[in-house]
Amino acid sequence: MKQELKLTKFGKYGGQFVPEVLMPAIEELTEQYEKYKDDPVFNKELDYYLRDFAGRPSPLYLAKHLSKEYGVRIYLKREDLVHGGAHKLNNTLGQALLTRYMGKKRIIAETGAGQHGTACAMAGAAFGIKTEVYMGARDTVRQRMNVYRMELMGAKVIPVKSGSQTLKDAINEAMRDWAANVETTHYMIGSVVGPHPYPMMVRDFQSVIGKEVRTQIMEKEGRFPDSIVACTGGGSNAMGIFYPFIEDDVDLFAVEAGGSGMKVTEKEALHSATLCTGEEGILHGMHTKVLQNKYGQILESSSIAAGLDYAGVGPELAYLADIGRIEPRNSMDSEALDAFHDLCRLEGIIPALESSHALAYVKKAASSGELGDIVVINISGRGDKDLETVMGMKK
Amino acid sequence: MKQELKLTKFGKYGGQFVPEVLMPAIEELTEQYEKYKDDPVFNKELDYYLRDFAGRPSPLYLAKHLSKEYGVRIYLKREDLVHGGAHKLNNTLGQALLTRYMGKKRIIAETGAGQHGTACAMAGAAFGIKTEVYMGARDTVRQRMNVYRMELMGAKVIPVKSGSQTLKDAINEAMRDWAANVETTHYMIGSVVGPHPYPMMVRDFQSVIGKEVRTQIMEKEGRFPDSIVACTGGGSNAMGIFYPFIEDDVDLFAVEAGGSGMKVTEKEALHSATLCTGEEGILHGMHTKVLQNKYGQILESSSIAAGLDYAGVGPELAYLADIGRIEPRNSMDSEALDAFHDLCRLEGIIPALESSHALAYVKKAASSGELGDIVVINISGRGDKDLETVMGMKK
Amino acid sequence: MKISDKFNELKKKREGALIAYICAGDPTPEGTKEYVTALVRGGADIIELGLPFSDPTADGPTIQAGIERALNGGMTPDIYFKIVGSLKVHIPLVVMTYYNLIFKRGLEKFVKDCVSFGISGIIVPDLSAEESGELAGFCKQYNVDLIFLVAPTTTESRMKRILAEGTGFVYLVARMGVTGARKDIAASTRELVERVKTTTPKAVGFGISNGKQASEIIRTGADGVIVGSAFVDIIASGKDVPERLEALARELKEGIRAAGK
Amino acid sequence: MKISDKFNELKKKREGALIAYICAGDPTPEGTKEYVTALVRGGADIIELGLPFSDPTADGPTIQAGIERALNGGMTPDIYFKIVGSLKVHIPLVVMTYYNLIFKRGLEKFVKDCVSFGISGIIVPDLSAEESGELAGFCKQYNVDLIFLVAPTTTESRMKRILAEGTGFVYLVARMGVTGARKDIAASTRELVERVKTTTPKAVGFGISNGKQASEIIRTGADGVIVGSAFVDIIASGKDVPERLEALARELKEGIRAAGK
Ligand SMILES: Cc1ncc(COP(=O)(O)O)c(C=O)c1O
Ligand SMILES: Cc1ncc(COP(=O)(O)O)c(C=O)c1O
Repeated sequence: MKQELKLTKFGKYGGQFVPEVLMPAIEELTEQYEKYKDDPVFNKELDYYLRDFAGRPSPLYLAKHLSKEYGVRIYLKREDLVHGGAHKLNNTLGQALLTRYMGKKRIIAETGAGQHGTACAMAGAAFGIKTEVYMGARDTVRQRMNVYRMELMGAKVIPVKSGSQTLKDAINEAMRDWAANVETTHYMIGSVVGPHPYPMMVRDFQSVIGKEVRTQIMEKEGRFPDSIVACTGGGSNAMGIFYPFIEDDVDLFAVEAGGSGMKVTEKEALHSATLCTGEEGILHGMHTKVLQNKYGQILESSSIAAGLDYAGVGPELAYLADIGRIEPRNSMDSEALDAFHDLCRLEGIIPALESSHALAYVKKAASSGELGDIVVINISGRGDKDLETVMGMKK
Repeated sequence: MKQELKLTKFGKYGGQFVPEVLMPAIEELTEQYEKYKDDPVFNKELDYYLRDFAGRPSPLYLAKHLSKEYGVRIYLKREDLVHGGAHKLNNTLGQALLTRYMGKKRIIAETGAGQHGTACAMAGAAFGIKTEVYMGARDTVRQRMNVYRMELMGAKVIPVKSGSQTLKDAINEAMRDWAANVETTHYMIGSVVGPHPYPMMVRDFQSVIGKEVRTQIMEKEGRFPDSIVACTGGGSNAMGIFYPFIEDDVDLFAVEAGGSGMKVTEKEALHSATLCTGEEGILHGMHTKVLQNKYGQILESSSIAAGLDYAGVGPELAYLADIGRIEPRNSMDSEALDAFHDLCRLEGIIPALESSHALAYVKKAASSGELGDIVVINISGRGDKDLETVMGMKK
Repeated sequence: MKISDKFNELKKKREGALIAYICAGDPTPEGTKEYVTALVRGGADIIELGLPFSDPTADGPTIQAGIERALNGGMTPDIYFKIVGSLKVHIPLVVMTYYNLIFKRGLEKFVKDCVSFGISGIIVPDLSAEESGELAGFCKQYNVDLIFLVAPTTTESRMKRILAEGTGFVYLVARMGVTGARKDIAASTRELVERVKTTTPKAVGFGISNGKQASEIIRTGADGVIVGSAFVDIIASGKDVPERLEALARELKEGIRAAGK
Repeated sequence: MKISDKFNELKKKREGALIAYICAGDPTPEGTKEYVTALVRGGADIIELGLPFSDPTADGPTIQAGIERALNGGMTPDIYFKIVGSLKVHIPLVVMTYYNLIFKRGLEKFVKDCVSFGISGIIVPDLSAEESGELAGFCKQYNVDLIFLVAPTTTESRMKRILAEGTGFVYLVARMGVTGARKDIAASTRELVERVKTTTPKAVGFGISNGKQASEIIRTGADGVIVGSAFVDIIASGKDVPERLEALARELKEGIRAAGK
């Protein structure tokens, strides 16, 4: 089931749907990544940063009180303890190191709520590489703390004033920048999305999560879990924890944002459940499942968790869902909120609202037996960033 | 130089200056702590929580860019990566576990800015022990996010409306509560302060920091550092990293908050530099150095870092300073801010303003040679909690 | 006047003692003399005069507020002794304060000042018997009583030590918790009075605010009643303070007398 | 009209081609016909008519804004083909759109619709030569040109592949970056024109906004000039749009003619 590096696709999904100006950069990246991905020096250095800078390995914690409450033995993979407060840094450290190995001098990225941008700024600072982050002007106002964080760490945040002044416009602007500066600049994508080699490369960098789980669960239980549950926006934390188990007898649940319901209009979806309800299409350089209308116009997605609020999904997840290797599921905003409160109260861990979707699914599915006896939930990030949001909602 | 458990003092410092109603509780705690401190079962369980729940060991990170900028080889002890974002949890986990071993059903604590309260709430939730936190009513407004955090984790936050409605009043109220409920309740102190056995016990729980550094620095450098630098409010992160090196040839620098200057009025100090400028006195159950006026009235201290803003200091630090084993130093608000920006920009790590005082001292002292060639700085916490404060200041 | 003399005198009259606490300088140094006089007029047998400390961790909110008013009113230990010196009362005076103020003044100097200005006893709520050795030494040397507290939680071994250490009277904390006027009196008081085996008089405090309660306390076998918050509350109100202090003292003293001895 | 016929015709006249881009339905479906007619009147040889997509990642802010106006104005692929069908122009029409709209309509249906409604060529900026096989198959089958872009960064191996794959004309991206009117013309254009070794006509785009620039481009050896943002800017202004579109087209065409061939 593992993919050959030479292929740019996962089944029919994936590929490289990008403007010609970017193709050479994509080709170079593919080549360079191929060159370094198994290079012992590169990997040793990456391991060093993952350990000493990011704080890996992250623990696998038996959540006793939650297990009792939900009725299944629950282990939490604690990506909330990674530097920056989420799994995002695993990827940006990998790409920043690769940037240095490729001899590039500049990193660009786009960010929505600012999580990926912050992780880029951290990695950029750690490696001393100039970092510029495109962000919709409206988002820079809504997320001014993350803007400030990025700036503190020496990154330049470029507010994008075109269009809706949100993520979509930031992506466009970052692409333009890359097109104009391909020789010197690496474009850092924050999830397992975009043209090949990004989905593969980001998945590989995030696979450290699942690799650690393999060792940790064997130490604790002497066997693999029956199931692994991860929230899924672009899908990087999910692929990161799933991939090392892909050939094992472990059920993999990708939980998307059910938002406020499965309703869809001409322009908007009230959810972000792309794997669950999306149709095949081409977006952001990849062939994948997409939330779109009958003409192929992309819908505005919606979720209480900014990190899940995406109309596409990683192509490998689309493929794995089609062949039945992963199970796409979803949790609604209200269910995620409910599970958020459970984890805070029962375990003293404040999860990201993204991760709360995975918790919520376990809460509702545990009694069906579908998850087996031992389940690992990926707590992809901490929820400090979400306190204002939760505070604003009725429980 | 290590202290005998039977003694309640460090030289002339320390002791148990508490109302009679509390003495039995203090005696019981002393006895119980004595019973469990070397108990293998207790320690194994504590180690488990430190590892799987708190995320220990925290890395020791060679800060290459900062080393270059400051002109000395700098290792950062990354307590900012501990669950909750600071070293505080090391202690509250220890005390919460002890609470369970003592068969008590309730934890109380006082908190100022909310850091210790949050760590108590986390530990309380982890062990399923009811937790109530006294907090000055004015502080609950200023720090409403931390109040919310504690409440999310199931702790009850009790706003104290008496007096100045700040930390001091919260301490009084917590003491009253303990006095009224000694049989069922453990009072959780957040630093190496208060009556014996707290200074010793909290130091022991925090010593995990220094123990890890011993192993880590030997792995990395094959020798001990020349110096260790830690910020000092009550002194728990400092004692935690110093203590395991107390008999070694390592210089230990306790950096206090120099605030906006060394000025003092009848009622206030513009700083919190107790070791540097305080005089012997009795406060909060201990004989120690204290910021006080000529009559012995305690001064209001001041610092940009809420966690350092304390008119007392741990008695063991007072003792170690007197005998010349540690060097008391201080950094001003402006110097700490400056160093805060340095670490963000150069390393992609946002330190707590408390920890920034330690950084700032290294910045000014490195060139004197006083710190030797290799220095370990304790990054006692992360600075996300301080962003609003820093934002409000001109750099 | 010596505390023991006062208790002996009362014993002869088969009467319990009323020990009245107020904080010196609350709300200003000028008022204290008048308030003390009113309490004496009302029948107080011993005056416990607080010397205010910035961090009164052993006091309840009521007294803490009084202490704050006093400090804001400019009270210092120097002024305290001046006030005490100017009092023309013929009953024992006891200073209640926290250890740091004593420590800072110098233990010996503090005790000598007590003697010079006519204070017969010292209560230090944050000074445990374990830490009291040095101060006790000076108290013995200068013949000043050092008064200790015992609580329902006090263990037998601690009780022995405290009773051996203290003089003047033993301060029994009627119930768990810290000072503050309470509505009823705990059953534990009688038990505590019985547990405190000593020839030193026993005074019970914490939570007494009216004559009926005072009466009940004396009936448990106690030799005296300590009342603080109820007086401080009157001072806090700022209305007809001397008159009301006197009236409350009288009510309490009558309750005490009614209980006999 | 076939694109190759147009280029042959111009070749005979020793004239370069003006390829004019606007976005269909910007700002409303009703205006498009009039704008296209104006461009033709001004001298446009080929019309590149954008079919707006919600996420136009390969376009600059100017054209992106036009696309947004069109979508807000209610444009859909169905309306697009209706508009195209209603145009009575006698020059080649080329559709420029993103791959998802083609994919969603169905590759074959999309190509057949192009044929039915009189479109001779397709440009898909996010479709790389690598991914184009299937669409290219239908284009060949239905005799529609599939036009590819080449950039200064395009490697020799990719260049070969693209030139083998594409028909109609080759779209040379004059300089790095994405569409948007620029003030001057990069020296890299001549170099790129020379590197593109093919008998297929070469048209240069991205950044051309006046007659002088158009002239310079033709002198580098290009067979045509592609202008988009400059026209979209006029539409955005909303003032005298048809007149100014026509005038700019005329200026550009004159510049092109002045350069000869
Ligand atoms: C904490 C957290 N979890 C999950 C996600 C979703 O991303 P992905 O699906 O790539 O893991 C994000 C994105 O920002 C995030 O911040
Ligand atoms: C991050 C951090 N560092 C340091 C301190 C100071 O405490 P201590 O001196 O006990 O380490 C605090 C107290 O809240 C803190 O939050």
